Amino acid sequence: MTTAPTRPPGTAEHTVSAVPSRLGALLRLRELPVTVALIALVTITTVVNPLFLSPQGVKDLLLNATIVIILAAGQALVIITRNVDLSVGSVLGLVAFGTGTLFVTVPGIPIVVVFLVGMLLGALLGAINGLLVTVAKVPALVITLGTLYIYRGLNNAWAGGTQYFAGDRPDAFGALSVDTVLGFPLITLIAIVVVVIVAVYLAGTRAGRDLYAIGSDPDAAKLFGIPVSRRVFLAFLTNGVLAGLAGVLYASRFNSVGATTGSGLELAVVAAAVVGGVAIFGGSGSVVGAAMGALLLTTITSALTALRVDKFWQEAIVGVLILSAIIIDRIASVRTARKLRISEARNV
Amino acid sequence: MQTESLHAGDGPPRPRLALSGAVKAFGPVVALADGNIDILPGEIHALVGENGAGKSTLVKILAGLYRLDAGEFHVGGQSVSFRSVADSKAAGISVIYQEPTLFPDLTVAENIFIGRQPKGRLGLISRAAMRQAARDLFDQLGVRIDPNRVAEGLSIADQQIIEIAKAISQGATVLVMDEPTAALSGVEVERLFQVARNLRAQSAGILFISHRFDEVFALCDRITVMRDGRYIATHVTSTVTVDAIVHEMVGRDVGALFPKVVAPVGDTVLSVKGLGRAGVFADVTFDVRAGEVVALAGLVGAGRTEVARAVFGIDPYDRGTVEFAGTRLRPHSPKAAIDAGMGFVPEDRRKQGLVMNLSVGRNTALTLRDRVARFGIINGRAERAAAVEWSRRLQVKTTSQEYAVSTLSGGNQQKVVLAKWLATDPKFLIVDEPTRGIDVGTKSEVHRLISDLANRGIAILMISSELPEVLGMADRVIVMHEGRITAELSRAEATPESIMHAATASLERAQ
Amino acid sequence: AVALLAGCASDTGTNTGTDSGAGGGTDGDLSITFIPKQLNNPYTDVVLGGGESGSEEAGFAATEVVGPLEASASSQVSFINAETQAGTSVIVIAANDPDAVGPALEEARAGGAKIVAFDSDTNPKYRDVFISQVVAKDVALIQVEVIAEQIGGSGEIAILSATANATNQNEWIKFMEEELASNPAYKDITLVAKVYGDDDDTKSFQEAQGLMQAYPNLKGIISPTTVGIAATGRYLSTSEYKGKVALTGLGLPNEMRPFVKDGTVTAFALWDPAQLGYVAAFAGKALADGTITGAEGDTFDAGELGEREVGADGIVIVGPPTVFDAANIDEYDF
Amino acid sequence: MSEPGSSTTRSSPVTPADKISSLDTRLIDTTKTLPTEPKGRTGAARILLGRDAIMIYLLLAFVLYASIAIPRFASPVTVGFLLLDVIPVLLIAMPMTLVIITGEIDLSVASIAGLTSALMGVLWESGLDIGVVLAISLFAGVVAGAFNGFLIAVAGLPSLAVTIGTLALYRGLALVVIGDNAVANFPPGLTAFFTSKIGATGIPTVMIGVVVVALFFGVLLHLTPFGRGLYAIGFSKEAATFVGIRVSRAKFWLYVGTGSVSALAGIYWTLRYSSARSDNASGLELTVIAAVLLGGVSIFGGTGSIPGVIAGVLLIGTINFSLRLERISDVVLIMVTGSLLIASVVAPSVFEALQRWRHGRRMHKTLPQVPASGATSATAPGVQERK
Ligand SMILES: Nc1ncnc2c1ncn2[C@@H]1O[C@H](COP(=O)(O)OP(=O)(O)OP(=O)(O)O)[C@@H](O)[C@H]1O
Ligand SMILES: Nc1ncnc2c1ncn2[C@@H]1O[C@H](COP(=O)(O)OP(=O)(O)OP(=O)(O)O)[C@@H](O)[C@H]1O
Ligand SMILES: [Mg+2]
Ligand SMILES: [Mg+2]
Repeated sequence: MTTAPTRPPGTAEHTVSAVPSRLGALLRLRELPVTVALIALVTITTVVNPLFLSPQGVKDLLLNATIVIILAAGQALVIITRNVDLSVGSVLGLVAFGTGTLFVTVPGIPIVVVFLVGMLLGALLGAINGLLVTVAKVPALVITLGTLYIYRGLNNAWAGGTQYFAGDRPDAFGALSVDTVLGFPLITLIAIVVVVIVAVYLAGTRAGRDLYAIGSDPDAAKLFGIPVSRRVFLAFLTNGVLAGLAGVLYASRFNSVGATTGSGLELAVVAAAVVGGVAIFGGSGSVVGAAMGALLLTTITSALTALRVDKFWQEAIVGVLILSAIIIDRIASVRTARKLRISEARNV
Repeated sequence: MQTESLHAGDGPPRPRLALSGAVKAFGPVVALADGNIDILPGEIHALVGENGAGKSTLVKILAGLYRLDAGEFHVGGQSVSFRSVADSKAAGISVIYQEPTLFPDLTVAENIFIGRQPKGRLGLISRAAMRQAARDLFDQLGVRIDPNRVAEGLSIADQQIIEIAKAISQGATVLVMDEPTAALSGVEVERLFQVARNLRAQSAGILFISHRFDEVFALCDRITVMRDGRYIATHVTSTVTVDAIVHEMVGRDVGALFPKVVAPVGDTVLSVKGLGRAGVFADVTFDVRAGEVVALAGLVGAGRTEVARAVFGIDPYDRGTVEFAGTRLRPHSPKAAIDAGMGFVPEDRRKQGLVMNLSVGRNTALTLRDRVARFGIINGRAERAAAVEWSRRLQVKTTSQEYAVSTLSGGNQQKVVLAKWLATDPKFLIVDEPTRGIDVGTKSEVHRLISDLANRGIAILMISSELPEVLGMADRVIVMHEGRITAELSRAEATPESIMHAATASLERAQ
Repeated sequence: AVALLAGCASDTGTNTGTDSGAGGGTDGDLSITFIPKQLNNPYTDVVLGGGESGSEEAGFAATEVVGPLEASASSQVSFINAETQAGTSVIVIAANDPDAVGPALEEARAGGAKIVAFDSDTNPKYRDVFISQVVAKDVALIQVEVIAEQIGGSGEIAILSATANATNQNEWIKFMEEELASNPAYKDITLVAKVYGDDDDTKSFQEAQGLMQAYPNLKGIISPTTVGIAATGRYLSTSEYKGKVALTGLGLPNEMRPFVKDGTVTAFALWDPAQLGYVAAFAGKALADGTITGAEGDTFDAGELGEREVGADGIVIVGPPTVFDAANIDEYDF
Repeated sequence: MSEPGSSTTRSSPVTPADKISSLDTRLIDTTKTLPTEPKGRTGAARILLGRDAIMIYLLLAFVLYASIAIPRFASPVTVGFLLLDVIPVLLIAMPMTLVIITGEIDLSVASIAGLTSALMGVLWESGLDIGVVLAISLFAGVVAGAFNGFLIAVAGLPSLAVTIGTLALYRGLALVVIGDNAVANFPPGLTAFFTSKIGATGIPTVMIGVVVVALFFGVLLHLTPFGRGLYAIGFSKEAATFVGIRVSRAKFWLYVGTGSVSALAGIYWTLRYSSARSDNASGLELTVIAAVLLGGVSIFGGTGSIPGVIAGVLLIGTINFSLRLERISDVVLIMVTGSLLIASVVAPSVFEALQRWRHGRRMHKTLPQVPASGATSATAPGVQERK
């Protein structure tokens, strides 16, 4: 063998183009498209209908998004590990009905206790998902499709025709979704705190980074010694807690809770995460993106109404929006890949 | 210096790690029947054996990935029973697996430090510190890879380098490397050796697995031989010869490794003219004739695989033509290539060569889908018969055709790949690193096979990073460097010097 | 009527198979099955409560309640099929879609079953009689009247309905539109929008909210569906529009009580849902006995509600709507 | 090809020429001998013990149980009602099986059925001939499927995300097309045909068409080169490409398949219920996927079969109808469906774990001797062999 030249051929140019400009880094953010779309949407709608950004309008927008934001944050956590949780709508329903029941059966129960019980119930349901996925090692899509049905069935069996109404709950509880601080409704502030905590966990802790590694290549993660089962279980558990929190907040915000509360929410939540740039096969994306996705999807409904767009068009437009989000993300990643190829290409 | 550290002091040094009587079975398959190894501080210990001898299984036991069915395992004199990879890591064992374990979505730096990221303010991960640490590591290894880049799309060689960086950065007292050099070229191998010797000087124990004897003898202090899942013997390197080791591995004598018979050369089968793909390769022109073995040589990353992929239609190309048996081949269509009579044994067996979860039989018959069908309906019996027949001809070692091909050892997997292409009766076969990760016995079989195929009029394009293989097998050698052909050498002209010159030198033609 | 109203409301079991051979029936093996639009719906539960006590009084040997969990057009068909196969004598159905249940009902009739539609009609050719809450026009007019009064006779109003294809709601809306257009007293009122909350709490809530944004000058909302009016009430009571935008429609007193008390809603209307089920059971009995055929002018005894007459198109009217307001709402419990 | 029936291992039907077959003699004597090829499970045993077979036994057992335990169950009327109910799921499950085997998914199927239904309503009301209406509606399904196929196969977007998007888009288009109208006045002869039965068997006449569809996809998957390719794609796209399987093209056509069959299901739905509405078949996608997964198809791709899926669909349908006959609430049905789904994936892995555990115990029981023999060579492996 010939003696080594100072550096291997072919790796010479790598570092030169590698110092990224701040702008470049900003443009590569996966959250960018959804943010731009959101700003554009709000701007256009406000120009046409100034009432859209009235204090009440803003409050409504935030309130509408709050519950989906919390669900999307939890879902992002799960999707990043290359799993998915379709049972969130059912979990939310069960917890929301449980909240209603608590207030009625235990008069004068402190609101904090209700929150804790709701999140605990969510944690339990999430833990069941997590256990089935990690211990039995079966695909999450199947398991959570199963628990979607089972939890919904439990909700139906428990609630029957009973519904609890806003009037059954203390005013202070309902006030959480009415009162504002600096224009932000209280429950929205809760959602923001949740997103910040989860975001910091994902970006800044070793365990959080492990989730990305697991989603990126689960087999490699196992070989590498990352406690895959424990991390994935925790992701499901956390998602359950957040779905539980969302369930309690649902009961605060909306009028009635009963057997069908929250049904059909699962695909909307997954869609929010996807629109926000969370890769459906795990490994990349962020909760901030997912939260933006949730905000965008809920805002579009309000915007279309405010623009007096025929309501029959709304669902179709939501569909187009989801598709555009995926396509934009794809174009962006193809461009990055191409750039990478060009920057590392041989001079031929 | 190695001998010093081995024999210095009074009495034998205590092994860093010792495994004895290890047994590991997967259902009916006993992968490891009697595994023994001890690794001393400050030694590089080679583990050799045929494909399927149980080397990787032993490695995975050391890594804590598999639990022993029976046997004893001591680390630092203490009996241990690892329950997880984390236990093994905590005990100071760091492993580079045979298959790279990078996370494609994470950056290079994060891949190295995952689970041990340096922390900054508030106990959160400091990306800057992590990047800097990665740069320092790469400087130490003498390579330049952008730590900010995602791992997705890295070449196999770069991936392997990152694996090595990852392992050494863990500061382990025992470093286990399962065929780390299989994807590396001479330069990189040499650098890896340097790193290994440095670690040895710091009295780490290293277990090194390779099928290349030149490497084993150049690097290692002791050699342990395994056969059929059993421990055979351990030798101090200076006291044995290659032939003796090979004899122990195979259980018999192995004759000439490269039984090249020069076959009569026929008409041009493949004619590539001015082929180019922006940023990848340019101006590639060559012919391959019936009965001829043409080797495509060069360093890893020279673009040989890319050319082969374009010729076979996996990738598109921007310029030039590929003519097959006189007619122009439709670009970017493997099906067209196969229909015309081409076959392609790719370099990455696990990802490209085989559908790992599919059974041995189905894999073998996968290329015959259309041929075993009549009026569009597959004749299941013919399909099975063909699979059995070709497995038999290539002596694929498997208990059942129904087993997933992933349960076979590397060499047997490679035989399945070859079987599936030979079954199509190709006129032209591309073999990309056909003996990568394959033991001596099988290797010589594969060489014999290639040579025989050529004798029977099949044109062969062989890509290989092993010079002895190129020199032994090829009728003609085409050397590539940085995406261009830098030399075309006849069998007589091809020498290690002329090839290496063309492979490393720049554009002026070496002759 | 009030006695029944209060009495039945507490009895809201859904899946209870009441086996009461007693009562005044002629032959003891007649069976009746109620198929509501959807199970687990509070309004439905009140209706079914009336139905069950009616069927017991009328002398049915077996009473069943079956139905889908979600109110889609086709979801009732397989329930009808199962009843056909079970040989049920009377099927009482609130159709989610007037036509989708048609072929299945015809098969049931061919098997000898009598079909009573209630609450929401099927295509008339598929049933024997339809038990209607009230005269459709009366319901429509009451709601227009209430809203007109609350907004002072002029301004923009909107309608928030259930699903876009709900038969009964659409009929009421049609009458409302006609009345607004023809009655000079309403000439200053403009109907600016019709939106649909699909009888889903969340959706209705957001539709209400959307209306506020899209129509800043909106003075009032009519929501002729119990889910819609409650959700709208909740939105208004938690927003700055409380007390500024009037709301009326059809609602359950128990659901609407807080909104009436806090001033979001002044008045709303509804008939007695329990009576609906009650009369339907007696109509079914009369059909099964052969006392009536569903022809115009047929009369039958409806227990404590006295004698009822089948009107044009086989429609039986149960009773007038009641208007609930702060003064009387506490007298009702359903 | 030469005679496929010849059973001697020597002359494979695909042995192209003797030029390679003479290699084997040389190879055999150069290296160690091959262990004799054990047969594994024979064909019959494999079929009788496979995952699909279990599903079929389960179905048969349940039908038997229902016939005995549920009055009125065992009758042609049951067959008719039951089949009429499962037909849409059964139809869509066929191409869905193929899609999931390639490792993809299609969530937009129910929306395509809804869009088809809406289109039918509008076109029929506009006075077109019913034949033309059917043709256009079917074509719409083909286009909708092709659009999915384009985005997934050609543009390479993830199918789960894409079809969540088109789930909303197609349902939205259905609303745009027909709005809140419902069209009901289809030709009575035609709607009657869709609920008619074959003689006294109770089997709906349209089942003939369904059987044709099932046969088509069954043969396509199990007996054709295309089908072989699908399994390979499901496990590894890249490896499939290397053997000349046209991955994108195959996927594209599969989505055209789900699109067109969903359109058929939409047409069936419209005419069976004689009601064209925008919300027809909504929510059906999860039912179909649940049935397919219950039928033994792996969500990761690569495994599954049409007979298994048919058994899965029929099992859920039968349980459903039995519960209806017993007047047990749908609450129970959804819980049973959920539990079955989970059991169907958890059971095999529990079984496997059990086997591993038993194996482990056996190893530990039988092995004490092995280390003893190993110990001789292992006492000091480093020293002992130094010659
Ligand atoms: N000079 C270079 N600069 C940057 N990247 C390079 C260079 N040379 C090669 N690469 C990259 O390295 C990878 C490996 O290259 P390629 O597969 O062509 O190597 P090869 O000659 O086939 O070697 P082998 O088959 O031995 O791995 C490719 O992805 C290519 O883009
Ligand atoms: N997970 C498994 N299940 C079943 N059999 C296995 C498994 N892993 C390994 N084996 C079998 O165990 C034997 C030893 O395999 P191993 O990978 O240890 O060989 P090796 O010596 O590393 O070979 P190579 O040089 O080809 O890498 C082989 O026969 C292989 O087929
Ligand atoms: Mg190995
Ligand atoms: Mg290569």
